[in-house]
Amino acid sequence: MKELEKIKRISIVSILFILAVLIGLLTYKRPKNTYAINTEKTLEKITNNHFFITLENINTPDYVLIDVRSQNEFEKGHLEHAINIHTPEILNNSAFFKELKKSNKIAILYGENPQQVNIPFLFLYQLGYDNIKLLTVKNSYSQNKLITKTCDIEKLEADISAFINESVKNSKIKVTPKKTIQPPKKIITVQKKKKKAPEGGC
Amino acid sequence: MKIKKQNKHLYWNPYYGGFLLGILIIFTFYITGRGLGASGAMKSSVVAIVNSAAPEHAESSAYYSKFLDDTKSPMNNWLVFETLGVLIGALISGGISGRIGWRTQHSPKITRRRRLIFAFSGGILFGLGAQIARGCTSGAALSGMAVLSSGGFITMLAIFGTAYLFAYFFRKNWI
Amino acid sequence: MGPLLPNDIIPFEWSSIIAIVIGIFFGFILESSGFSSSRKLAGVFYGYDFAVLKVFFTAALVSLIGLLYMDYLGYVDMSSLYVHPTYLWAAIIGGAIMGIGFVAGGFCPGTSLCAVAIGKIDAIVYVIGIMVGVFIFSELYSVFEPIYTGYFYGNITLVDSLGINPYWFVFLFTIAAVIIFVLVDMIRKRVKKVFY
Amino acid sequence: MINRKLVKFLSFRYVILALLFIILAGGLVLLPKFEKQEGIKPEQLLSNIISPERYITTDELADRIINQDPSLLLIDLRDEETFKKYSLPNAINMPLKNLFDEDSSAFLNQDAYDVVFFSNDNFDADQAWILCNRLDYKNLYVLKGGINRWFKTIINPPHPKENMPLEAFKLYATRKAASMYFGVAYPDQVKTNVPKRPRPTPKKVITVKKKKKAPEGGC
Repeated sequence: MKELEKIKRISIVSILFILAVLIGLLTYKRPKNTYAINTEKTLEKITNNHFFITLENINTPDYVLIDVRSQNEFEKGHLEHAINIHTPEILNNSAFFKELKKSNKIAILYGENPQQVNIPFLFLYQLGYDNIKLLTVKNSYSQNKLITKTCDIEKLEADISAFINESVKNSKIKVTPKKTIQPPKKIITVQKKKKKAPEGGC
Repeated sequence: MKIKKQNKHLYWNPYYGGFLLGILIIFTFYITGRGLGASGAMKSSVVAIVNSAAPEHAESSAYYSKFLDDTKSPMNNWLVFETLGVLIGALISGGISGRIGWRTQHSPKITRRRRLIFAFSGGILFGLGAQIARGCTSGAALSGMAVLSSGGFITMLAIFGTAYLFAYFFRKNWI
Repeated sequence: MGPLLPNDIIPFEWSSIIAIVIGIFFGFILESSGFSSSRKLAGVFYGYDFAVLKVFFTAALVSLIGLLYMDYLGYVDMSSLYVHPTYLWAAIIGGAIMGIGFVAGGFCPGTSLCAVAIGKIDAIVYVIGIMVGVFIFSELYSVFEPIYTGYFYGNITLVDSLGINPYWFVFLFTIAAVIIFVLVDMIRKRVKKVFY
Repeated sequence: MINRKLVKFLSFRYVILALLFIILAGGLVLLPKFEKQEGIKPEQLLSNIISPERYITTDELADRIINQDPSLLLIDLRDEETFKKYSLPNAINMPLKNLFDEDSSAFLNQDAYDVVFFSNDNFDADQAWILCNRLDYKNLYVLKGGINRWFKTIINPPHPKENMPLEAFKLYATRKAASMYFGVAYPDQVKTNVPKRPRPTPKKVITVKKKKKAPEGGC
């Protein structure tokens, strides 16, 4: 078995292979901030338990208030000893959030209204900081003094169908209840042509 | 001429060959997302032959119709091109080391005819088995193992297992 | 970037040219590592030349390690690669028949093509045999249908079926392979030399 | 003599190669694990969610519904009974809990339609939008203010006072017309409400063939 003696080439090739792997590993820079949970888990978490907190019980010591509005709005008026982190700068001070998480303080985000806070809240949540809560509060100014009123989220304010029926009832002329034209039920053709699955086989 | 004659049987170090084959499989998966293959090409050629010989039979039978679509001929398939490449590659390598020549390689103990008969019957068995397991050694086993497919591992174990079991019966052909 | 063709990084027209290029390398490597001679192939079963085993396991390991590193570094996305489907009994029965065919014929389809390229008549007969085998299968498809389509477990990998960590599996597999190579060399020394 | 030394040297070289190989495979095990990164990069996601151009106003939406815009797809994220009580015409009910269910991904991950998320106000809608944007789904929109604003502006438009500019009156007129389309009747509708003969919308039956292109092949 002469060919077993010929080792020169196999050594060169294996060393090249190991070098390639080492270079790949050394030049590999771990992305600075990474997601901690994937989308299904996030969805499941945010729909099951609630992260809302009301104005009354925010003065316990290990709560840190964070204002997500912009700098000048923060100057105009903010809740006492709140820290201002404008939404676009969240990623820059992720060290601050990491340190918060280590000292397991709860960060309470608040802004002009809950909808505006929802964006940084969900973003931080996916990055793995699950020690955050959302202050359901609406801030407004009157004579440059901040008024914060608690408001609730996702509450249907008016029963629209009742309003429509009532308006139809009390309109004088007998209006044949115009069946709102239902355009044909939209059935959608879905061509998942984004990525051709690689067919294969022997 | 002497040198060419002398290194007719000088093959590569198997680890070197295995290494390059591994690199090639990585390259194939990286570029095309699929592994190598061989028996798929023979299947396409059989389908093409049957389709040209008896089109209506091919349409009706459950198995052929799976591979017939009128847009492109069954031969226009990734594996057929790859098999073409294999032939060319082997020709080049054979040419370099002077192994090209019409001959039948058989162990001195058995006759040429017996070797051809066994080759033919082995081919039939292999063709049958490759269709059932949807892959041959290079398609299912090698490419399957590269992506840790359990089907690939099972096929590889089955092939080498039974081959070792039945090696005793065919030993006169080889040793 | 993951598999380039399915992600349309390389336009799809290139796939057949790439196939030919890959085939050329495949044929070249197989032929030069000696797989065009059936007696060298059969050596793995009779102990006088374990080239098949060495090439096979080294190739599987190198590609596995390489793909796992590339998957870790994000160059390729393992989940979008083609995984051979697992039809349990089809794999076992098909593998058994192929095993016997391998021992009897001495070739597998890939290596038989290499042998055909360098003019081996038994390889040509072998390839015709494969075609006949395929023909038989497709004619008697109704007989093989239950095995062919039964016991389908999807395109699962060992990670799904055995629940193991792929990195550990590769590590143990490498150690096992090295041990096998050492054993195989010992066996080869003891077995009667066969010149082919 | 040389041969034996050569063999010893060769086997030594093989030992090194084998060791290198095992270390290489072992290296895989020692690599630090991290959660498989799903979706687009965080920096990219942040810049997407800050920009407000994902919002669609209620007037714009009403206009598109009235013109029966074929490429519009409304997804109601509220739960079952509020959806039954009232919802926008032709909206598909997909409570936020099962946003990523099997059949619902067919509606999200496609670029044939403009998908508009809406809920009571745009809290749940924003959350759904952020998750879908992370998965890089295309042309998704959120109804600004949700159903509450829809009620306040379209169904029951506030009557502009005298000192308001002309646009306010024009806006009120269009909104009132829109509300009529949506079924609200006004007492001062003197002339009989001539039923607006709807343009016969072409019967469009497109079947949902959600056939994930399975990798065929095999040998």
